[in-house]
Amino acid sequence: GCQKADASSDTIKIGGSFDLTGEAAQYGIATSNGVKLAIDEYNANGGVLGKQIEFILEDNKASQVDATNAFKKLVDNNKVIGFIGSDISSTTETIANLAAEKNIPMITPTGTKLGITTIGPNIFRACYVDPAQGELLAKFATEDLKAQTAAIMINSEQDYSTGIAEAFEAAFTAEGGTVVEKVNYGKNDVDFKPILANIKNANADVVVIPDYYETIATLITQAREIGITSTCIGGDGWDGVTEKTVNNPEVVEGSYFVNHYTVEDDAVIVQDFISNYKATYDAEPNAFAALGYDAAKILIEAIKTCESTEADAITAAMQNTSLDCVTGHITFDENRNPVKSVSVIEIKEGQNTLYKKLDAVK
Amino acid sequence: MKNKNKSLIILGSLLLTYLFLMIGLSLGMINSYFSGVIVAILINVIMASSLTLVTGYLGELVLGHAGFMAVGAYTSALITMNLDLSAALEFPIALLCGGAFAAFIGILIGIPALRLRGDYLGIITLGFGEIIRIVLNNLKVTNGAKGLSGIPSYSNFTVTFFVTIVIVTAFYLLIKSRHGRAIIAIRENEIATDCVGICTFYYKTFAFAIAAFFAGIGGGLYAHYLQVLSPSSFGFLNSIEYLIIVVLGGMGSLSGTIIAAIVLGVLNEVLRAFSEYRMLIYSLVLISMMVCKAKGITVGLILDKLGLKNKLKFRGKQNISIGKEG
Amino acid sequence: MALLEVHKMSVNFGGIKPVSELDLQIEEGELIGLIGPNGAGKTTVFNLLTGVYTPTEGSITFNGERIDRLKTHQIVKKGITRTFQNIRLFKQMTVIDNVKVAFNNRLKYSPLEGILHLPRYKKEEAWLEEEAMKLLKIFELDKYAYELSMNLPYGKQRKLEIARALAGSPKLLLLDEPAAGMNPNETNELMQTIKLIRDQFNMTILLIEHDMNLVMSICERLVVIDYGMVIARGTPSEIQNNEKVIGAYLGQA
Amino acid sequence: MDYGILLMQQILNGLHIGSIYALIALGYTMVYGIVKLINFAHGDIMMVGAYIAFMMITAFNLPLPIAIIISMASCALIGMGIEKVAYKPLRNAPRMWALITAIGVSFFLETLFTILFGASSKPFPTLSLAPIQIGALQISQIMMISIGLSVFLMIALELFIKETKLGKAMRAASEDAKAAALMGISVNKTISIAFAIGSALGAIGGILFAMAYPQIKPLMGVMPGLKAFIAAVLGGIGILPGAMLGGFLLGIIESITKGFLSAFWPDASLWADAILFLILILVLLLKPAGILGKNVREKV
Amino acid sequence: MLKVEKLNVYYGNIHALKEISFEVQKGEIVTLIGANGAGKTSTLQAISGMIKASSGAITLKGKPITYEEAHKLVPLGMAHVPEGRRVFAQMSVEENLELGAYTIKDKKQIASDIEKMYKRFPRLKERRKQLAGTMSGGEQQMLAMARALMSRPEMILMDEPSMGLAPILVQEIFEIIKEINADGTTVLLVEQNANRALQIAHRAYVLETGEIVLSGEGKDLLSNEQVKKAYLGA
Ligand SMILES: Nc1ncnc2c1ncn2[C@@H]1O[C@H](COP(=O)(O)OP(=O)(O)OP(=O)(O)O)[C@@H](O)[C@H]1O
Ligand SMILES: Nc1ncnc2c1ncn2[C@@H]1O[C@H](COP(=O)(O)OP(=O)(O)OP(=O)(O)O)[C@@H](O)[C@H]1O
Ligand SMILES: [Mg+2]
Ligand SMILES: [Mg+2]
Repeated sequence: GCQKADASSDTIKIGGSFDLTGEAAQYGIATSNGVKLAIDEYNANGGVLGKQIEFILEDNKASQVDATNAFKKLVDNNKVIGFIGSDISSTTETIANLAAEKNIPMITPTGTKLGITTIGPNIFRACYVDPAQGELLAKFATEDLKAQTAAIMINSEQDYSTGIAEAFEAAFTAEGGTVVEKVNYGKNDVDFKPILANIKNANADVVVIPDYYETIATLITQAREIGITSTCIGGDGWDGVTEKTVNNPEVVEGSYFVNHYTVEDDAVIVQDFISNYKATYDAEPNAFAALGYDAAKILIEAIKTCESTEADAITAAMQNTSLDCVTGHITFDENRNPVKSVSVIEIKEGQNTLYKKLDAVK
Repeated sequence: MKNKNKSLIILGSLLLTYLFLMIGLSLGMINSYFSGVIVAILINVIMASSLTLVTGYLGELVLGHAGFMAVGAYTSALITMNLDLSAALEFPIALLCGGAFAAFIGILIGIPALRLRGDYLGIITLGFGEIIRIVLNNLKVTNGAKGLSGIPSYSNFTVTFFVTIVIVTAFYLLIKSRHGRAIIAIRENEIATDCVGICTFYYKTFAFAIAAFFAGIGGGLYAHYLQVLSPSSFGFLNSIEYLIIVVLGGMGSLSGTIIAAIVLGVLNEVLRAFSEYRMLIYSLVLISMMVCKAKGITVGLILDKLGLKNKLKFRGKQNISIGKEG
Repeated sequence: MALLEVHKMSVNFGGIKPVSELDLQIEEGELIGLIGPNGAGKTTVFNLLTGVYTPTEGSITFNGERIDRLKTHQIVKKGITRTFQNIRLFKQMTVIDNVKVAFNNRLKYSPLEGILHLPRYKKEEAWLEEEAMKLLKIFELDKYAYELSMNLPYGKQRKLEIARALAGSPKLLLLDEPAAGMNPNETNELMQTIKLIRDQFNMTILLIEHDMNLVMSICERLVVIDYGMVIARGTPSEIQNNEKVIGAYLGQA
Repeated sequence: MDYGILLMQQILNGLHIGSIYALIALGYTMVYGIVKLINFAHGDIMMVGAYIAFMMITAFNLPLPIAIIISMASCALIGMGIEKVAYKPLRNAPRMWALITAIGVSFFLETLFTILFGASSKPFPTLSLAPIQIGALQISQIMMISIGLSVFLMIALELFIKETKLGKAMRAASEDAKAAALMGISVNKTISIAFAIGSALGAIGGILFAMAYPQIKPLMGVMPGLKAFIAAVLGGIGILPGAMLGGFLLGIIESITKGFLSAFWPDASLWADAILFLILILVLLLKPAGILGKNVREKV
Repeated sequence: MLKVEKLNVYYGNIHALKEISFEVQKGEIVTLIGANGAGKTSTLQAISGMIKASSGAITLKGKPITYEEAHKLVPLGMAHVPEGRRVFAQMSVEENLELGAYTIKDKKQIASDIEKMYKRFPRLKERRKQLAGTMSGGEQQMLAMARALMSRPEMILMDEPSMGLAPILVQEIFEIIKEINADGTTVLLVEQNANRALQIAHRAYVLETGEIVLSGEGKDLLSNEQVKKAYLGA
């Protein structure tokens, strides 16, 4: 239906769009659950600026056209004043173009592609960019794992994976290591044994696998099966992998990944988030959920601070964010990428345990 | 005489539609969301009507139509991103080049592929479509999996509206010409077509190239509407989407194709609010529409039954004869 | 020189040799019947003449040109058209469009002219409509012109096939069992039509038919084949009394 | 590096995934053979089979063989049900119509299972059978089961179709349903049986797939379904030995490009699917009816 | 044996059969003659269940079969040689014959019947392994006939069995029809070769645009002026 603009609306409308039914729906759903949790918590505490927050969620099934329509609908029909989304980089970038044009403050929880936030001064993100993770991993591999050789496995159809891999290679070489093997695979692959044979032969100190947990679970199981014993490391996409390997936890034992937060963090906000999320969705929150939660929090806090629903004011307030979040204390740099600490997670006895915390990198 | 009047009426109603929509747009009654949905639907109309030339009129199964769209989209986007001309100049150039390059690829693919028939052709076009996508995913100029961004936003409502009208009209007229008749004849009986002296291979390739040309233009509009491109938007499922429109529209019926594109486009938007349940409803609607179609239940028939065409005499089970082959 | 000259033509389908070393000559203007038992290879001869199959051996010369390696549509352009034993119409096209398709080679306008309705398109299409109607009239199909061809009864479909074959303005017309599925009365009518088109268009016709009444009364010459080979040639009366033909084909009447 | 060993290992890998493609392709072919329908939902039936087995094992604690049997039986029923509801009404319609319905069914199953079980993957309990080591080669036991099963089922089905009365009735019904009915063949029954067999095969394929790559999720059937379809075409659509051959070939081509070729050409796996499709295209251009397909010319 | 009452058939809006009624007694040969498109094929198809009657009643041996599915009629003793032959093109000649005997359980009987058919049509024996679709028109016609006989029907419907056959075989076919009739099979025959059909038929009906306009004994109709003029090409 076509509604008339209603300036004196009695709710504050925030829009969101994620892939809820497409090929990456599991990630989109987790992220949107995190967003919803945060908003529900605010509403339970009286909302913001004395009004309840109305979160309007639109599916985009990972399609750029659908993302466009969804965003325009939220802005034109629902008159949202801020936007959270999307999950994967392609739809996020599509929306960012529109958000910049329409000047709607926007924050993406998980859109990691480098160029997204520079599209407009009103585009923010809650996650770190791909290159940052790659650099961190390289540093960690050389300094903590004392690795001299590395093999990289790249999902060549995913910019998240290629982005981290490229940065890792550059940084790792700069630190004096050698990348002895690089193999590519596609996003739909399930049979990794052919490419793993090469990884096995390379016998590197570390194997870098920047991908998301579902692929990791399948991949690493096969890697161990054919006898690869190298330490495996990866990025935030790994969070959740332990759940997928409950039947054979030994395959991920001793792997490391960099993450936004750790369940072991005893900060109140983290522990509350974990218990509330479990209570609401009956599932473990992974990094996607945490980032969704934080993204919502950042946007709402900005509204609160500037005491306005006006776009420029919100944008300015977001730029000045300095907030304790589930994924750490967040401020933004001039490109609206978050500056926050990083947790290195070690998988021990099938659990994510904090190995160490790294300082915020830029 | 009758034909002239008819086309005048059609032309008039098109202009009226346009004016009506434009006025709505400028008065803010129709917002950018609706115009965006309309643009997306129009692009689907172009894609589906170009596909129906091959699938509906020529009768061949094509499962890689999105590949041609991708070729057109990337070509035209690269042109406008690299040319430094005024929009009014570079956009038409880009669209035509996109179409031409897609047609070129279409011929390149068509020449070997069209030696096959039926499901074999279907799978081979699927293969070529995927190859196109993989090439885009691995080329430097197309920026690989990261895709292109920063494409100028040229495909506004007016441009898309008129390009669509021109394309659909061209299709309509083409079908009514000797070339169109030859294409339909091939669908009906290839051997007989050969035996009346028509080089079936030439006309098949011709149909394929024309379809690819217009799909390329559709792709150009798409690129300049979304402003970003990534290879994953041109996968197998996208090709399937156009095929659904074509079949639902009645295969070899342009008006049907247009209606189906609109119905599915609107359905997609209406169902968006149902999130997880959206595809469930969509698929059920799809299945029931096809089943109804097969049982001969159409809007016309329902009107018939409601007595709007008066005769309500029920004649029991009828033998509805339909061609066996699609 | 003969219009059509077939010299030692054979074809082989993985062991089966439906036509072997067949010789055949047809002069311009003749009306010849090709008869023989079922499976003798008559239809296969038609398929070879029209390039649907390619002969494994031998030559076909038409109008002084070798045509045995040409593709079907090229042969049609040289002037041979045919009908089919199992009717092959463009079922979902109208009757008149069935004929119009066959005129395709005689039209010259380009796709662009067609789309833009340029003068040549208009001129040629108008001519086409007229010519197609003329042809349909000959076969009394004009009143069905805008019906779908698949809705015609069987006998009318056969006639439409002949009309379509004529639209290519052939020099040689091949008819495969044109009277099959017609009752004697309809067969008589068809005979008149065949005579008529031959006189009107001065056509050379080769026809396959099992209806002896038709064959004997309108063909000037008959060629009888069995197992892919010619077993007899001659006038209808000669053939009717040929012992070999009676034994293999006609039977004791 | 010993390339010979690598190549052998890759061929073995290829045979494994290939045998799963083959099983799914056999199911495809059963259905295609009788209704000439490219059953796009077949990959999803495979997913359904895997989920049912998963439930049997995790929720009801049933042993694997029983879970497999229940899963096959339920998939057979589901396949028959789908045929009745979604395909039967379109039996006399143009073939492409049924194709669209199949796509609809595919979307339906995918979404239904997403709603029921969530979009994210579930770890599937594997048999932890140690791989057999022969020299430098590793052979997993699941792989041997898959290969053995697909060869066995292919032979059994081929005999069924070629030699039994019911099999012949199926072929007749697929050519001309009305004429088949005139012989006293119940076309509906034959088609139901074909769908039941095809879907049960899909279920086995799904379970083997889930055991080899131990994650199941609602979209897991899409890719193997597509690959199986390609395999069926490669081998000659409608021909059972062709489907199996196509499946094995596809698996081997995939693993050789990704695992062996890439030792010489690092980007090979980027182009793996393109190479696969190119080979497919070349094969079809040389043999337009697939490797084992006979190009029967239409009698004019 | 067979009774058709007030049968109506529609194709969409085409009223192809209008209130047709006729009967075939046990042991008879009855023929339907009529021009192209008169509705002969439609009549046979409605009887054997290939198309659905819109209204009317058909009984076989006193049992109503109007809406019975086609495949259930074969066990009741009905066989149909359809128009256009409709052999199973991708199957061998022999397999086609085996399918003709689909409802027969006795394997020995099937084997001996196949031999019988081969004796009748030696051409089929020559080509027993050939795919039926590649056979010539006439050969397919023989096969269609033989296939229908394989079920040892009590009642056989034949739609232009002599179409496309060489004269010598046309004689043969009519001999066979007489033969099987003598063996006790009831025959409902549609023929364009009206002359021959009326000669062997006990009774005949003349169909014109979906209606029965004339009926009588075969011999009588043969000398009927109207029939002569319209169908016999006198
Ligand atoms: N493509 C083919 N493959 C195998 N055998 C074939 C093929 N085409 C024809 N034949 C065989 O060749 C022989 C001749 O067939 P053809 O159709 O030419 O016969 P015909 O003389 O037209 O007979 P009819 O009068 O029955 O139509 C037949 O025995 C047929 O089985
Ligand atoms: N499938 C169909 N769809 C539409 N109309 C049909 C169909 N089949 C037959 N008809 C029409 O029904 C009428 C009767 O046809 P039918 O085939 O029964 O005639 P027939 O007496 O067998 O003719 P013929 O001697 O040509 O075989 C004809 O007008 C025909 O055009
Ligand atoms: Mg013949
Ligand atoms: Mg008939």
